Amino acid sequence: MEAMLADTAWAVMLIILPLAGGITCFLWPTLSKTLGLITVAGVALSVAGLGRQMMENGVYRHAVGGWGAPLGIDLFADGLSLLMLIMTALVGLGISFYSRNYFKPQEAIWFWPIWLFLLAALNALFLSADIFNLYVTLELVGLAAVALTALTGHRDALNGAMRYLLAMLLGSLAYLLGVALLYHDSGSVDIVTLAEQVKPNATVWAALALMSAGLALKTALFPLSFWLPPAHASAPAPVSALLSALVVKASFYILLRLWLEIFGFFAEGAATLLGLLGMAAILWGSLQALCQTQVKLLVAYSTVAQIGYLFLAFPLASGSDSMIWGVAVYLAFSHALAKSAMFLAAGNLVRFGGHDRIADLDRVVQRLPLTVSAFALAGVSIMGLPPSGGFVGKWLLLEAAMVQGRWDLAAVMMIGSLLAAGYVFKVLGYAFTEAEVSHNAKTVPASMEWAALLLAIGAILLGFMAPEILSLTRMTVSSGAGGAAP
Amino acid sequence: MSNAFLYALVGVGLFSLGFYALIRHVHLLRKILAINVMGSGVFLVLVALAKRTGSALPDPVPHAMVITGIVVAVSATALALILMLKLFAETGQAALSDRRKE
Amino acid sequence: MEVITWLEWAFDAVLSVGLLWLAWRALASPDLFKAIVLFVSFGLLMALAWVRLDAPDIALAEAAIGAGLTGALLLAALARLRAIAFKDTSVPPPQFSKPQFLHWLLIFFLLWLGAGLGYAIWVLPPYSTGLSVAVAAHLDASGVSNPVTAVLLNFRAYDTMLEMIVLLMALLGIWSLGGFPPHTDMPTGSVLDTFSRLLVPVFILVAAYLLWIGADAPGGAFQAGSVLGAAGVLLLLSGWRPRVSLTQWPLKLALAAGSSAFVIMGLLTILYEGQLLAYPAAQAGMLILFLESLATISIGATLAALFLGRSSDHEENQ
Amino acid sequence: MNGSAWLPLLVVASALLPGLIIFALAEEKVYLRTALNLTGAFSKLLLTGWMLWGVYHGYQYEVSMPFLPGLDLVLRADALSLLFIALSGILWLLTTIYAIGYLEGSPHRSRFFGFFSLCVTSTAGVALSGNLITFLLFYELLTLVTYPLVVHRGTEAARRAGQTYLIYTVSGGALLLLGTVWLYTLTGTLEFKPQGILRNLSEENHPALIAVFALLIAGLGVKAALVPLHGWLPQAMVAPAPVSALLHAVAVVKAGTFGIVRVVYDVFGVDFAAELGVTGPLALLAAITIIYGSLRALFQDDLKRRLAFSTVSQVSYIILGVAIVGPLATIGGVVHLVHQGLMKITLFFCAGNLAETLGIHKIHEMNGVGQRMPWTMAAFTVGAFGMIGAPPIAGFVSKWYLGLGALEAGQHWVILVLVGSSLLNAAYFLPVLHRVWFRDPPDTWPAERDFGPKETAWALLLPPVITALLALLAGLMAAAWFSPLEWVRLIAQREFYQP
Amino acid sequence: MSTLGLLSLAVLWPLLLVCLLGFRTTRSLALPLAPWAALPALAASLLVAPSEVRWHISGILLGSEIGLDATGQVFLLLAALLWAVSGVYARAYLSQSTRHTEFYIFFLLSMAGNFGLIVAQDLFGFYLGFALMSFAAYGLIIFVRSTAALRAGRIYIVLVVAGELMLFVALLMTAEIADATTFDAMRAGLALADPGSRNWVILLGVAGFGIKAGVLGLHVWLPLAHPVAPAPASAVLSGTMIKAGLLGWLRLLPLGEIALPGWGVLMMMLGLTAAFYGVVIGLTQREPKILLAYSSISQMGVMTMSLGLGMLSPQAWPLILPTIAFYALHHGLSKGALFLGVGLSGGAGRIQRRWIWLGLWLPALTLAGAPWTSGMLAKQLLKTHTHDAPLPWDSLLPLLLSISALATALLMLRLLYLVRPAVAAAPDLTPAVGLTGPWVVSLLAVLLVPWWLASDMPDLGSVVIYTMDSLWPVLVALMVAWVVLRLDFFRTIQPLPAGDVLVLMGRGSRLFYTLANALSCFGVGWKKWQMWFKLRLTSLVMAAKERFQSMEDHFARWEVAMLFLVIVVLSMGLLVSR
Repeated sequence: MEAMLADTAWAVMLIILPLAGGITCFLWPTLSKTLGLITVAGVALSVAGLGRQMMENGVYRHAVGGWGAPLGIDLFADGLSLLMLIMTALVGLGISFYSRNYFKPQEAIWFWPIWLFLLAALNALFLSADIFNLYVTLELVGLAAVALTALTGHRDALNGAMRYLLAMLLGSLAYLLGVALLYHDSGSVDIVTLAEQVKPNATVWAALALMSAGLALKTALFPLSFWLPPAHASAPAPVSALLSALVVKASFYILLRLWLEIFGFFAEGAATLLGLLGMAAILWGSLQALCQTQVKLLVAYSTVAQIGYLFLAFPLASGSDSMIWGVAVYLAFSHALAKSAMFLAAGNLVRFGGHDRIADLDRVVQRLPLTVSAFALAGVSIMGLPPSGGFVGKWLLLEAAMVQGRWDLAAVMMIGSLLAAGYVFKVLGYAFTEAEVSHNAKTVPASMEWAALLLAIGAILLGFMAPEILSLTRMTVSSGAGGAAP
Repeated sequence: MSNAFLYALVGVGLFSLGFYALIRHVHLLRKILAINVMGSGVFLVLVALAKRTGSALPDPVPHAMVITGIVVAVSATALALILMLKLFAETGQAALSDRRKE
Repeated sequence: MEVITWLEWAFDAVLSVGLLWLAWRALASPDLFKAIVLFVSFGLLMALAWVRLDAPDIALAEAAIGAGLTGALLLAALARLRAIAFKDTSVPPPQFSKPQFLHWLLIFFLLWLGAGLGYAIWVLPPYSTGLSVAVAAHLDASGVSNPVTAVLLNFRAYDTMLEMIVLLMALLGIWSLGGFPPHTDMPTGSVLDTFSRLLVPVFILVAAYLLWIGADAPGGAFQAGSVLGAAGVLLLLSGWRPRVSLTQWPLKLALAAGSSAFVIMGLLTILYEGQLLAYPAAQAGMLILFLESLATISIGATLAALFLGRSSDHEENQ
Repeated sequence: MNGSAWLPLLVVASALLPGLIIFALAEEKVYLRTALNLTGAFSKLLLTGWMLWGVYHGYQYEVSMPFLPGLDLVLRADALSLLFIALSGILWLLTTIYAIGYLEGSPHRSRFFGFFSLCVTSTAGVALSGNLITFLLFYELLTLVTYPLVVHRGTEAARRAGQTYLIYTVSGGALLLLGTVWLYTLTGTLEFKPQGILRNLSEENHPALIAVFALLIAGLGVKAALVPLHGWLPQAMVAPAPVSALLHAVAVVKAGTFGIVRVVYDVFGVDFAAELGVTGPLALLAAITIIYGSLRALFQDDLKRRLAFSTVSQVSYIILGVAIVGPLATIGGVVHLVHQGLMKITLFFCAGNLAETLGIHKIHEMNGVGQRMPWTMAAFTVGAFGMIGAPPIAGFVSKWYLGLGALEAGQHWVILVLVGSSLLNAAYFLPVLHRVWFRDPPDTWPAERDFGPKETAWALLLPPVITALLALLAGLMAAAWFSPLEWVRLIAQREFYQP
Repeated sequence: MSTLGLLSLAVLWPLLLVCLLGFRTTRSLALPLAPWAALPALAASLLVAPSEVRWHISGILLGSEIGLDATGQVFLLLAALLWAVSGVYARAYLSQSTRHTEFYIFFLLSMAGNFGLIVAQDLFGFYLGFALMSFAAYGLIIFVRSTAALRAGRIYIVLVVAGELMLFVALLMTAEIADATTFDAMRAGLALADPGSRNWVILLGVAGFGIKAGVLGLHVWLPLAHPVAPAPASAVLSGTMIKAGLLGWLRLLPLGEIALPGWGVLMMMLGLTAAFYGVVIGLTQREPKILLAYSSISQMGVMTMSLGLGMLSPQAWPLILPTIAFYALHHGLSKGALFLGVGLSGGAGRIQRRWIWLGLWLPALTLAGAPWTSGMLAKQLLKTHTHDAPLPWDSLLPLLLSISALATALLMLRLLYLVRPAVAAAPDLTPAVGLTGPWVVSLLAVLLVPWWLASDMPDLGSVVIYTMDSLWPVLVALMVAWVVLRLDFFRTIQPLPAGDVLVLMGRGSRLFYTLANALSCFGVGWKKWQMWFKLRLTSLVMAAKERFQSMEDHFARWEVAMLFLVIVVLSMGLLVSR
């Protein structure tokens, strides 16, 4: 059993399993609910298997079709991608558990297949080492996300979905043009070979500009974040959790991978630009979140702000070693857990109250204690207060900023966390109010509340597992294939 | 050999033209058209530059990429059209509503 | 390298100008119907361009899917748009969005972008073999002789698998939104009826031929599938509706055939070969053909199903 | 390192466990909740006693857990932390008893006691933290956990008070975080060592160290209610009495001052801080707070707001004692930490009793309340005289040492501050006492609840009387071996001024 | 019973009674015992032989010393006698009042404080006793609850708090200089200290204790407090509490160790002016208790003068100290008797009023220093020590002393005139035996105790008794009184308002009040401004929110966003290329 477990290609299972699950759910919609959960659990197990495998023999590499890198497509998993996979699996589990009884039957039959295809696409994306393959996975992720956003068919859901689709298509086309330029400049689409052959010349600069802009548009970096709030706020709760926690991180991960391997060495100017936009995102997102009167819009704008934190890693990385990427991924992980918990909690609030106006969140603390504590714990991680993962991420970013003397970044981070406290407690403040229950409260099934709470607790516990996770992120190609880095 | 660059430049032209139309036009159908034109432009760049192999046979990999691209483009267009129709049925106009509903 | 004669130069120049002009007209024409027709003609011109660039496979795909099918989709959408529009008096959206000063700024920036990209392409080395050498080297091991099919179905089979999923996903998305709104079918004229009756078998024959020839010459799953899809569309447009029982199991199986074939093939190759989608050298050609045929069926079914109104089983669960 | 090194963890757990269980308890399970609370309080006292005995005999209790690469969470029990733990232990027990009586029949008690125990957990954590990162963790936890207590009433005023409380404390926490990270980048370690860790740093990053000091003090100053940052304290008085008693007399305010003591002594080292020239401005700031707090208290008509402003000024005695470099002043400052806790909590308990039994909130309603509630008012009088610094009560002892320390350090202006503040204390406490004892009571009280023969419920009467007695004993028995003064002398001699 | 036990019992017994009075159940048991609370102290003063033995008790604050030295014994005797007599007197005096428990609580607390500070030999015990006595006396002063009483109480408490703080600083500086807490060590340390800080200590000490001792300028509370306090309270207040200030001087100031010429002259001048000033203001008074208050101020002036003498000639200090103690005893007893007597006078029966009036003659004469009375003895003792004063004073002082004796005699006659039997001031007061008994005992004490004490005073024997020297002031005073009675012009003089200097201070306090309400109106202004600012802030925030909202809408428009995308691509490309 041990041997069989050790050598099965867990990475491939990560992709094949959800695809198979998706197709079977499409064919037999009646059992899609149980089948979906089983598939996601299977995915989680295979991520664990892959993790154990990588612990022993370091970076994982799999040549699809047996043709090897430049010609065929390679699957590649190092510390960063493993962390993203774990994140996807965990958040996926939480969301699947939540949406078992969130959707109406006629919505559920479409939700599960599309969600499983999305999961497969995400896993493929985090494992892929080929930029054209990344385009296809990115496209699949985008289409699935749009389909899910528009699932309810309400007016603003459709509007948000349409706006999201156009932005997504535009981003993909820009990215594809960049791929084309890169391919025709260095003759290969595989990241490893590209890393060796790319020399800074006009074509590569154009490719970098196009790809970064495309991916930034898909990650909703500040000036290009126009599509995120309406899409995430109007989508059904589990879908908006999916979007904020995973889909947005996918395009960020690709940008990070490109920067780490190919562009990082000669793109200081672009890195500072991304840093600037990141800072603007933190301030703008937080201020907008403060002005919102609806919970889901507030949480959506908070995503725009927190993404700004991730982009701060770019200016810092150009200075020091690649440790900063580990921090960025760690921050992405903690934000994913916290934000998905927040959106699920917001979903509970909307279902219970029938509306999500913050001012009328009356007496919620008594009736939905678990949901409010989930929202609070997630808020703690978003604000970056100590016990949580968010704090550890913020601490490491701050430390890196101070070592490099980047006082502007430190100041923006501080203001960001203060504003974050502002909008989190704005919601919590109203939850304690005394007003009588004025609406027909629908009871919220316990499993939905527990899903949100478990994700939030995960975000907090992440803070205590920081040393192991950060040592994981150091296991990259540079650290050699043999043995996981200490 | 030089017509590869000619067509590549045409591709870039189409890309920019589509981009301009995507931004300027309000009607969603026109935007979808613009997206398709941009797609064709990118595919043109991909295939045109593939001709620079010096031998009669061009580089097949970009061709495969473009075929995949076309299929993806058609599925995206289909989804965009259905979204547009649903939006039109709901809001009575085939355009992105910018008003923020309080 | 033969010297390109000035005749080809003239043709290329005319073709390029034509392409740009057609695209511009399609995008700028005030009437939607005219825009769509111009777009279809632009698609055909693109097919011509692919031929000039020695890309016959793409030309076929472009003609069938790019011009044909997308055009049909657009026209169907426009028809439904007009049907709904008559019902309520929605105000037609303004042609161009305000404000004007933005307009000039945009043009300036786009020109700058175009110039920058043009320069980026211009500085590319005139000769670069890219992966063509590697493909040629492994062509015989791939089980097919047409390099494009080899890349599509063997070297980068993983991309194609994902692409099939994309197609299925798009369909799922459309059906989750209730599919194309039902179109009040006009009584089909006798000409269309007899014409479609005649043409459908020819379509099927052509599709089969394309599928078979794909191994050695331009053709292959996608082109065959799109021809099959076109046949389906023609039938649907001429008022034919599949029997309800047909839209149950068989349709869904057909739709999922291509992607599940790839998935099952992936599982098998993992178990036996240890590498995802690594066909055993001997049966590579046979396996590719099997995959291609199933892919053709599902592509055809999917492209046709796009036109099918609300999917039948969808109604049962209502 | 014998003896169970796990004691610090047990102390923190003894407060955490009941809290978590209480959260899950239904509202009507009163007895189980009371039992849990009391067992938690008693077990904490026992463990503290055990550790006191242990530390007295030189044992070392330390437990650590990896938290950040290169930084661990460390819980260490040294003499200073035990002083604070003992104080919070005793007062938690009394306040729990008081809260049980006070909140009889009011809604959300499970939630209240849950957060109450969590608040004590974080105070214990603050006290026992062995390095600045652990301190920061529990310090921020304290903010989070006290917010629901401040807004417990749920009224609009409570919400607004909670809002201001958050704005102050969260921004304070942010400053503290900034300072800590900067310090970490400068020194590479955040451990609390008796003579501080900054001695060997080279010359040129002295200005950076001064800036770090300013950040840390600003961060801690919010909770220690130094002048510009004290705005939240009077507004947080809208919270129920046990909250304002334990939180604003012991837990929150003391956490800030305790932090400042740690920073000045165990991070910078008091001589190095003097060398840097930061202790002078700190002393000045503390003096300004003392005078300002008392002045503002003079004009408050609401009893709890007057007590709050008096807390603002009294707490700065501790900082003044710490800022005056010298063993005697330190002893005065640190012992005032305990004395002020005892006296102030008595006053808040009495204020709570008045509000609960007679519905009195304003001072002008307090005429002749001495006849109606003699024992509560006796405790109030003891507390008030203690605040003024009249001899038999503990306040005198700490003021005496502060004075001696100031003279010994040659800072004569401190005497003026002490005298001025005592005058102001008298000016705002004596009229209240006069009104209580020498004015005749109105015929009906605003919201009188009769408790039969005794003036108020046992649970409400016992705690203030006990704390008043403790304050009296801490004053009278100051020279005895078990008094807080002796323990602070041990701290000063063992930790702050090692030869 | 060991001396330590007796001494501590003297202090603890009243405190125990207070506790018992506190509990409702044990109140009935403690009430009858309360008047006799001073007996243990009386026994202690009589039985305990004064000695240098000190007992260290770590129980009081930071460890204090208890012991009874010679001066301590005299003060203890005086205090015990007065507290005992007025305790019993109060029992009858308050028999019909309902709040006697409240009175006894404060009475016993100040009694305990008084005994405590006498017995304490170190600064903690002393300061504790002093504070307890001062704060408890407030309860006695405002017992009547009249507006005058409350005003007197307010002024008293302000001065007491000021005094406490001055004392706190003085003791603090001495403890720091001498690095010790017992008085003897402190005095020695102070003597060796540098003049700068020593002057500070002396100034604060003199002022701090001066408030209690009624030094000129700080005496304003005395004439206000005495008339309003119940008779036994004012007797004790004037008799022993004021002496506590004097005892404080004796303990704190480094008398006898070093010569303090400057301070000496100052104290002498203060003393003398107070002596005459008190009499002049006292004469104009119509209220007997205010008159007695002013007489106390003048007598305390004499003691301050003798203290100044001690400062000038330290070598004579061992002799001057007992004289001051004796003088304090004499003044305390007679003043106490006078106050109790005045409390009795004006009663219903005419014959009884005559007897009481005659009885009052005795303390009045002793106070005036008539021959064969303790007053004469005290003044003579003082005169003998004026010889070794420095040059200008050795001749001037005896003369001034006799003039002050004359003045006091005049004052006493004025008093007797005011309390003459013809006036029936308090018709409802029937002087029962409960009142007259303790008064008579106090009269006997005035007669006998000083002599008994004088017999075992070591250097008393050497004093030559000049009967003539002490007679002429009384005779002259009688003549002057007779002449004035004849001219009868006294009735026209309007009495100066009690607490004369206070009138000036009144204006000062008005200033303080204006300052206070200026501050308050500033406060109100501040609050108004704050409200305005908050309003402004919220409207600003709302406007900012609208701006943000519209900007966000604007940014979210498709065209603008796409423009941003193009700009980002271009800038990215440009930035990289550099």
